[in-house]
Parts: sequence; structure tokens; C-alpha cells
Amino acid sequence: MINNAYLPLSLTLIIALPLVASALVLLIPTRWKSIKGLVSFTVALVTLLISILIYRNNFSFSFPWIGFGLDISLRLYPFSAFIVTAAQGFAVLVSLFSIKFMEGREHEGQFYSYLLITLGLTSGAVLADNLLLLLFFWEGLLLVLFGMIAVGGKEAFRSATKAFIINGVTDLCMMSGILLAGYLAHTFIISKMNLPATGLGALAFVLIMIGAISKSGSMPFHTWIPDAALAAPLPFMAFVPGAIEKLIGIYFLTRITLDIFKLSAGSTLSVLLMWIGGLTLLFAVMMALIQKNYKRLLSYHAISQVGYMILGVGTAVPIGIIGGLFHMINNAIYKSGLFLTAGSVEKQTGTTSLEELGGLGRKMPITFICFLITALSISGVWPFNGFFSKEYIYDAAIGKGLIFYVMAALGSFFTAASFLKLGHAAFLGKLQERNQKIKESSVSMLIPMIVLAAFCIFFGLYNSVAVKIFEPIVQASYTGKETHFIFNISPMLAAITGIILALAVLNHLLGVKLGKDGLHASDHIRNAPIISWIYTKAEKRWFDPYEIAMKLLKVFSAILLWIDRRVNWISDVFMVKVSYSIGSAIRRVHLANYPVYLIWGILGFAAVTLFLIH
Amino acid sequence: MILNIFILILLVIAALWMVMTRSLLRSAIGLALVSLVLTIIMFRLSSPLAAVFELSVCAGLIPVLFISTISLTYPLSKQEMMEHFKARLRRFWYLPVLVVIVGVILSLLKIKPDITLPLPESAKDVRDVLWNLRPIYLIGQIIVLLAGAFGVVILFKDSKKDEH
Amino acid sequence: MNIEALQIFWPFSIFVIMLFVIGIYYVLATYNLIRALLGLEIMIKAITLLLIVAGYVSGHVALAQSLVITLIVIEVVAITVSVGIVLGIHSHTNSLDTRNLLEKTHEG
Amino acid sequence: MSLLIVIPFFSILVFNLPFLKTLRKAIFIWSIFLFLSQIVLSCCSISPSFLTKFAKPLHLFNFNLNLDGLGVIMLFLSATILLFTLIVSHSFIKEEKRRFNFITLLLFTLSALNGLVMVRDIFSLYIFVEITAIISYVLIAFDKDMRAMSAVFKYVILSTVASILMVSSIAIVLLLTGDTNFTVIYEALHMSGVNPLMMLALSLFVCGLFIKAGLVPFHGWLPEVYSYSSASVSILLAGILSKALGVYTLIRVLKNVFGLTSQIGTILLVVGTASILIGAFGALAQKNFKKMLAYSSISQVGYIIVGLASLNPLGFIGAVFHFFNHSIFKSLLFVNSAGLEKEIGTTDMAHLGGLSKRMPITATTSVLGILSAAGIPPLAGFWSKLLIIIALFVSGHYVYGIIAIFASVLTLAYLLSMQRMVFFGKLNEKFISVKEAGFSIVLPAIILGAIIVGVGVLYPLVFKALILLLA
Repeated sequence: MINNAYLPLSLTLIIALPLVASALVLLIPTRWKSIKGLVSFTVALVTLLISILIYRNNFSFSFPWIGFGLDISLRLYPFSAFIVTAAQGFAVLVSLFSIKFMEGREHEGQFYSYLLITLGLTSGAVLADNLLLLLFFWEGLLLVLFGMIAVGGKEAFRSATKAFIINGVTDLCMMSGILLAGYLAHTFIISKMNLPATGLGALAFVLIMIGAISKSGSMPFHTWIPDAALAAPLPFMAFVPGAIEKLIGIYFLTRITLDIFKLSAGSTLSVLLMWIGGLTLLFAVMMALIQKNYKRLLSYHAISQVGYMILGVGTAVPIGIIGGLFHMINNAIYKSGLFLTAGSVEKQTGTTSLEELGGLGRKMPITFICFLITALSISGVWPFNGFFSKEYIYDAAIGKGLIFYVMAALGSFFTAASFLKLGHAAFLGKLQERNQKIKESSVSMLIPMIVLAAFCIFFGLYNSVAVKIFEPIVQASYTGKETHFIFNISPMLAAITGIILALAVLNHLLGVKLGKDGLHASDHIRNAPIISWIYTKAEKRWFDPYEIAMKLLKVFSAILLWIDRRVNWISDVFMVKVSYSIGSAIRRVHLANYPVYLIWGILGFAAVTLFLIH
Repeated sequence: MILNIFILILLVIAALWMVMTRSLLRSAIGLALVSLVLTIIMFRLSSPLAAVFELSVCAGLIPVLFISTISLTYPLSKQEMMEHFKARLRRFWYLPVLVVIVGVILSLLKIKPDITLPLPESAKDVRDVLWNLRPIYLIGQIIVLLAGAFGVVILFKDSKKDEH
Repeated sequence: MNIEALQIFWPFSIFVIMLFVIGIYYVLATYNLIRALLGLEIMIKAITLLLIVAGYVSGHVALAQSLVITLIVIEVVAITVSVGIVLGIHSHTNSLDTRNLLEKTHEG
Repeated sequence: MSLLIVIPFFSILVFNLPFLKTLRKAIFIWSIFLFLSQIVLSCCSISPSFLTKFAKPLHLFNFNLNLDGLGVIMLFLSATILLFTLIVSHSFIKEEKRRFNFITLLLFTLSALNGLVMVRDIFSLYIFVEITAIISYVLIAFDKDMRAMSAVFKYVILSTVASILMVSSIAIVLLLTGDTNFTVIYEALHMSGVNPLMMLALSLFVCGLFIKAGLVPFHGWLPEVYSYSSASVSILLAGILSKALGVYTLIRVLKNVFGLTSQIGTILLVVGTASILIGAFGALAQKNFKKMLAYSSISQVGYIIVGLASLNPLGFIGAVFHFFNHSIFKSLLFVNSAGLEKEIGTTDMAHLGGLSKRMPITATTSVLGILSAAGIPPLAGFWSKLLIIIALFVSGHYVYGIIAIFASVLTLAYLLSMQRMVFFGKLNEKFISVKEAGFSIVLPAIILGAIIVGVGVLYPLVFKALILLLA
């Protein structure tokens, strides 16, 4: 416990220390490159310690800054404290991992600097008790995102611009939403805001929601993530889309559904959120299934898992929200774990293309075990953490409509299928010629993975701990209704989950049989029609309904891909083209002589005069 | 009043002649003519000092300035001038019609401005206004004269340098 | 005197507007740099007349005269500088055609 | 206060005396001293007590001058930007005689701008506007480049028409009120109530100022003049001259003479929004650094006007603040373009690329300018745009507010693409030996960049000072 007098100072330190340190990292001369990683690790660790020390305090303070309701006001309470601590934890692990991983890469210093800025801004955004202040940090994150992706190199610049445009537009929506909300509530202090989610309030909610879910990477604002996955450095993927953006996006989504607006269960907005969540998780996972690159596959999962969280939070019932939050932290843990295993593989083999991998399990056993644990978690296997959070979400979803449950369950099926494929293709099977000489990664890269895997197991075994963490958050908003939440896993749902997982394994075995090896285990889904032509005579009876379903599925994913690209096209090409053609029209008009300009002026004058005199 | 209208019509005719004439030189002289007529109107509106100024500067100095400019540039040949004149006429014959139409329409409108006039001024003398009440106008005139002189020196020097 | 003076205001302003129309038309329609300046001059004449009339009608003749004198001085300087610019253009193109001012070679 | 006009003017006289030719070399030092002392003076004037204490003994002539907060800001801006123009021009104009002429013109500009800022008489306002305009003609034509000459001729025509509109407005005002003094006119107009003739006068004057400010649809002259005048002159033009001629006078006249009514507010709103959009779209398609900046200038002036049009104090403060910011970041960007012009000889973006490796300081400061122009926190431009947009929302102009936000994204788009084309990307073989621009260009860039960051970070202080000055 820390003395109360130090609280303002420590809150400020949490935000300011990483920001200052990031400048420091940039200033360290290139000769002492190796120090940079160490500095960032230390700073993250120090802030983590500070937040652990002040974790149990409930406290807010503000001092005037600009007026117009824009003051620096920070608020520490269990929810924000938890998110900040988690973010710092990830920063510690990722910077430890990066020390080895980033060694010798270009822009190493910039990477650490961005990492620290991201940490500082995230802490600021989470602790902020003022929407405008939050917006300030939020926009800062956007800029850092741009810089961080752009570090990757030439190709990365394109992806960075894409990410910047998409997030810039959605942030704009959020900015308008925040202004609208502030106008409606006559204040920007979050803890004092309490708006009904109807009429203009609903508009504000939707606008802010767009910003929040886009930050967390939900459809249809996700297109930059797979692109960034190939271009950006892997620790970045583990840190930003893997952990930080989920934390902050879902955090803010929860805040607006619980605190700022009172979203009632079953309302249109709640159903809208659930649909977004359901569709995101289903479509993204289907895209993931057919990927042939470790990083890209993971990045589609990073999108898909958000769907579960949005679905959970969108139900607006306590069990769903707790499930969503629990899933958020679980996902952050195992998804960054998975990205780190990808990093470890990339560091050792120099590639993440699944076609060049295989059989690594024997060469890199610890990485393989970590992968196994995190993959089992993400697939929702008992007793790992993913199982529990998913069960909560199922429970909430089935109460709101069977369709949501079916989507979630299907998503679960494909998740399991794609990880079976990934694990099989990367770690089992035949070892490639070029990978004969690889070794296990170094200790500093293994520790973060082990820690994350351990957390997976910990949160699985002691899942009540997590519920206790999130209980007070939800409690505050549901006072008077239920004071204690004791959730039991419904045995029936658990059984169905078991069946689904078993089906996934069966499917995989089938796929391996059809596709000859792990890599092509999903080919029977992808190229189903051709295979079916070969096997028609032999197994007609068995495969017909399956085939039709798969064919539909393929068309469906093709359409999805098409839509995906079109959305992309609108943001990348169409908008740019339209503005450029307007621009060049204007330019052509301006290549005139003075009489033309004079006539414009006279017409303008006539208009002004007519307006004024009448 | 009728005399005033007559002089004003004269003014417009002078302006039209200046616009329609084919020679640039005559156009510049036309400007002097316009100023001259304007001077008469000023006298009639009991503004003698301004009228004298107008007469000396606008009817004297500015046409001289234009004429010297015209002489510095290359004159057109006779044939060119005729072609030029025909092309010009095609663009300019609308003007008198337009002017007459505008004049007729405006005089038919018979607008009576409904205004209350301000109190008459205290100072009756121009010199009093300029020297005692509004010295800033004088300072402004001095600055603008010097700036103009300076600018012209710069511009002419440059253009001369360019010719060599 | 005031009522009577007020009555002459509208006829005078008709002619001011007519002069203005002539000047604007001249500036717009001519292809000669010097003629464009002459057009401006006509417009300046028009407003000189307007100032004098306004001073006469409102009974502030002395003030109006001082304004007109200042206006004339400024006008002379402005026209002189513009003539300098016209000469500069002439030294480049050897013609007084306004169509030379068009941006023929634009980038891109 | 009359000394602010008289001293620069008098020093011109002294330096031009034929028997003091040896003194001419000192004009550079002297003018730097003058600019600096004006900067210091205006900084001190932030505290109102200083203003009254200091102004009294300086009241030598009966010029009917007055200085308020807006005027102090203008004094500061004009001195700052003139100072930087002077420094930048030092590396462009090498010949002794021409340099002397140029500095003399700058001193004239200082004198005229100071007069413009302080007069409280509508005809004196016209006089100083005209003086400034005449000096700017000479400045633009200073390099006797053909394109600059033709641009300036277009400017002369439009600007003279603008002056004519202004004088006819003055004539009508004279008819209605019998005086040209601000307060007298203001009272007389408010006594008489709405009158079509007064509305005509208002429209004439405002349209004249729209032409001078280069607002859509009165802006035809602006892009060519900005882009074809020589490097140091375009800093001066974009930074202060056209703003002082058009925007400052507009604020002054609407505030002190005609009054900001809801009718004129609507006109400003429409004109401002049109400028924002047309400027932004126009800039998008430009291939030349300076031309793009010129269009961007139109768009940014639109923001100032829109802020004014919101008709509430917040918008007014935002408009003045944006005026300040725009002067700073636009002159910064033009200083950078001067650097490019100096080192590479072209500002055509198609030929440039990858210069950030060769000219790191120029590249960095231009990023600052761009981000400030696009309104990215925490730089100065963000706060003023935020104020303007909030003011629009407070006044209930939601559509215009949203357009303003949208145009802000466009600003970022075209400026970033410019930055990419010029400074990032692959370095052209030709420019392998290019060096960072000289000290006289880098120094102003650094100082201006520091001002942008400083004002942005110390926003609360600046905002308080603004309230103090403008309240």
C-alpha cells in the first residue's frame, strides 16, 4: 500500500515516465543500441511495479488545464487499474522478448520508442476521466500506430497509411460522437455522464462505438490488420493488435455501455452490437482457416476473437459482460503468446510461410509446448482459460437468441480446426531440408512465452479469480439488482462444446487424410469441389451434403473476400480518385486570365449584395 | 439641374469615346477629357480645391504618364491596327447599348433614398481638415508617394537591365 | 438645402453606375494591358464623382475634398507602379497583349 | 504609438539621403533591431497596464490611433514574419544594391502594416491598405520574372477593383453619417437602423476585403501570386501581407464599424466554407509545392472566416488564434520551400523525393508545420481548429462544423502526400550531393517550428493571454 499523498504523483508517473523514456531511447546514440531494449524493459517494469503498488486504491484527481471542461482529470478504480496493469505487464514481456528479436534490425531504437509511447498513451487513455483528454491520448495512439507499422520498411508504409486512414476515419466518428455526447450531457467528465441511449444519444453511442470497436479491430474496420501482420515487426503485432488494442478498445466499449450510456439488454443497440460481434467472429475465422502464413493466420484470429468480446459485452447482461471482459484478458494473453511463438519461429527459421515450415516441434520443444497451451486455450479446451470465458459468452448469447449461439459455436469449430492445421503444419510433420540446423530460441525470448502460457493455465484453473476481478466493475452498474454473481458452467453447453471440439478434430483428421499433410488440412474446405470430383464415385453418399455446404462456404468466403477487397477499394482507391478528380477540375479552372477571376468576383459581389439588401 | 445632367451626359460620352476609339493614344487623351469634364462637375458641386487637384493631376499627369508609356512600347503598323480595330469593334459595340439600357432602367426606377442626413460638419476648410483634424491622411500621402517613387525606381531599373 | 441636395443624389448616382459599367466592361473586354489600366482609371473617376456627390449632399464638402485629394494621390502612385509592371511585361514579351498572361505551361 | 509608423519611415528617409551612402551597410542591422524591438514591445504589451503606461508618452501626433489586443497580436506577427523574411532573403539576394532596395521595401511594409493595425478611421484604413498593396506589387515584381509579372498584373487589377469597391462604400458611409471615424460611424449606423444603402455599403466593403483576402469566389489571383513570387516574398505574402490586408481588416471593420449581424454571419459562413473546401480540393491536385501551399492558404483563411462567422466569443478567439497559427505555420512551410528552391532550384514535386536524408532539419520542421496545419494535437493548429469547430457546434452550425472536420482530414491528406513526395521515398540520383539549406534558412525554420510546438504545449497560457487581450 502506498501513502495517499503519493497517488497523484504516481498516476502522473505512470503516464509520463514511458513518454519521457521514449524520447530518451531515441536520444541514445546508435552505438549503444543494446541498451535501448533494456531501458524500455526497465521502464515498463517500473511502471508495472507502481501500478501494482497502487492497485487497490480508488481515487480520482484533476487539475485545471484549458477550461471548457477540458481538465486533466484522472481516475483510478479497479477497472482502469486492472487494464493499466495488464498493459504494463504485456509491455514488460514484449520488450523482454524484443531485446533478442529486434537485435540487429533496422529502426530498433524507433521501435522501442514507439512501444514506450504506446504504453504511456494507453495508460493515459485508460486513466483519463475526461472524454476530451481520452480523445487526446487516443489520437496520439493513432499516430504511433502509423509510425510503428511504418518502421517495417517500404512495403510497410503502404499498410501504415491504410491503417492510418481507416483508423483516422473511425476516430473522426468517435470525435464527433464524443462532442455530441458532451453536448448532450453538458460535461465531459466520464464519471458524471449518464445518458439514455435513445435519439441523439443513440447516434452518439453508435459514433463512439465505431471508434471503440475499430480500435479493437472488429469488422468492417479490420482490413489493415492482416496487411500489417506481414509488414510490421512481430513484437508489434503481439503488443498492439494482439494485446493493447483489445484492452483499450473493449475497455472503452464497456465504459460506454455500462457507464456513459445505460445500454439495456435486448435494446436495438445491444442487438446491433451482438450482430457485429457474431459476424466478425464467424467471418474472420473463416478467412483465417485458409491462410498459409503463420502471421496472417494469427492476425485473422486477432480479428475473430474480438467478435466474442463484442458479442459478450453487447448482450448487456452481467454474465455476458464479465465473459467478454474475461475473454478480453484471456485473448490478450494467448494471442500475444501466439504471436511471440510466431516471432520465435521467424527468428530461428527466417520465415513464417507455412509451406517452408514443419516438424519444428522436435527442434524447438519449448516453443512448441507454449504454442500448444495457447492454441488449446484459444480453441476453448477445458481446463484452459479460453474455455471458461467462452462458456460465459455462450451462456449469455443463448439467452439472447439461438442464432448468436450458433455463430459463436461455429466460430469455435473453425478456430479449433485452423489451429489444428497450424500446429500440424508448423510443428509436426516432416522437417524441411532448410530447417535442419535450427535451435531453440534464446532464454530471453522463451521467458515471455512461458509466462504467458502459465497465465493461460492459471486463469483456467483459478477462473473464479478472474470473475472476482471483474465483479466490482459490473456491480457498480447493476446495483440493487444482484450483488453477487456466481456463475456455473452449464453442463449442457460444456457438452456441446466438447462435441464441437471433437468434430473439429475429426474434421482435421479428415483434412489431413485428404490433403496428405498438415499444411493442406484445410484444403478440403478450400478446394472442395475438385476433390469431390475425384472422390465422387467412391464416397458419394457421405460427401454430397458436406460438399454442398462446403461449396456454399467457399462461395461465401469468396464473396467475403470480394467484399473485403471492395471495402478496401473504397477506402484506398475510390475516395482518393474522387478527391483527385475534383481537385484537378479546380486546378484546370484556375488556369484562366484575370477577366475570368474578375467575373467570379463580380458574381460573388452580386450574390452578397442581393442577400444583404433583401 | 438640367445643366448638371447635360454635363454628366457629356462625361459618359467622353468615357465612351475613350473606350471605343481605335488608337491607344487617343484613348489616353480621352482619359484627360473625362477628367476635364469631371473637374467642371466638381466646381459646380462647390469643391474647388479637389477640382484643381483633379485638373492638374488626373487631366495632366496621368495622361502624360500613359502617353510616355505608349511611346516606350512598339506601335502597331497601320494594317495591323485596322485588323485590330475590327476585332475590337466586334467586342465593343455592345457597350453603348448596354450603357444606355442601364441608364434608362435606372432612371425609370425613380428610387428615392430614404435617409436622414447627418449634421453638417464643423470644419469648413479643406486645409483645416487635412492639417489639424486628419494629419494621418497627409502622412499616408507622403508614405505612398515615397513608396511609389521607390517602387518605380526598382521596377524601371530592372526592366532596363533586362533590355540590355 | 438638404432636401434639395438629396434630390440630386439619385441622378448623379445613375451616371456613376454608368461610368462604372463602362470601366468594368473595358477591363473585361480589352486585350491590351494599358487599356485595362485605363478601364481602372474610369472606375476611379466614377468613385471620385461619387465621393464628391456624397460630400455635397451630406454637407461635408471639406472632408470629401480632402478624401478626394488623398484618393487622387494614391491613384497616381498605384497607376504609376502598374505602368512599371506593364513595361516589365512588355520587355519580356514585346507585346501588350493580355493573353500573354495566361499560364500556358502549367506543371504536371 | 505614432512612432511605430514614423520611425521605420524616417529611417528610410535617412538611409536614402545621398550623402549618407556609407551608412547604407548598416540598414540590415538597423532593420533587424527595429523588428526585434517591435517584437519585444508587443510581447510586453500583453499586460494591459503596460500598454497604457507606455502608449501615453508616445502620443506625439494627433493621428487618432488606437491599439487593442488584436492590434498587439498583429504587431507581433508582422514584426516576426518581416524579420524572418529579411533573414531568408539574405541568402537569396546577393547584390548589395538590390539587397538595400529589398530591405527598404520591408521597412516600408513595417510602417504601413503598423499604420494599418492602429488606425481608427475607415479612410485611413483604406490608405494603409493601398500602401501595403502597392508595396506588395513591387515586392512580387522584384525579381522581374515573367510569370511573377503576369501574376502581379492580375493581382493589380483585382486589388484595384477591390479598393474601388471599398472607396465607394466609404462614399456611401460618408453620405449616411458624415464622418469616417469608426466610433462615429458605428453609433450613427446603430441609431438609424437597417437601411438598404447601408447594406450596400457593407456589401461593397466586405466584398472588397474578400478580394484582398483571397476568399472563394474572389480568390482567382492568389495561387499564381503566391507560387510565382520569389521565395522570401512568398513568406511575407502568405504569412502576413494578404492576411493583414484582407482578414485583419475584415475582423476590424466588422467588429468596430458595421457590427457582426446574423446576416453577415451567414455570408461569412458560406464564403468561408466554400474557401475551405475549394482550397483543400484544389491543393490535392497540385504538383508544385508552393502552389499547393497557396491553395492550402485559401483553405486555412476559410477556417478563420468560419470561426468569425460563428458569432460567439469563442469563435472569435478561435479565429484570431487560427490567424496567428496560420501565419506561423504557413510562413514556416514557405521558409522550407525557400530552402528547397535555394538548394535544388525547383519546387516541382514530381522531380523531388527522398530529401529527408539530405535536408533533415527542413524535413522535420515541415512535418511540424504540416501537422499543425492539419490540426494534429498537441501542436498549435489543433487548438485553434478545435476552438473554431466547438464554436460552430455551440452556435448550432452542425453541418458547417462537420465540413470543417472533413476538410481537416483532406488537409492532412494532401500535406502528407506532399511530404511523402518531397522528403520521403527514394532519393533522386541528381540530389545525392544536396546539402541542408544554409543557416539563414534553417534558423527561421527552427524558430518557427519551436513556436508551433511551444504554443501547442503551453496552450493554457497562450489561451489565457488571448482571452486577456481580446476580452
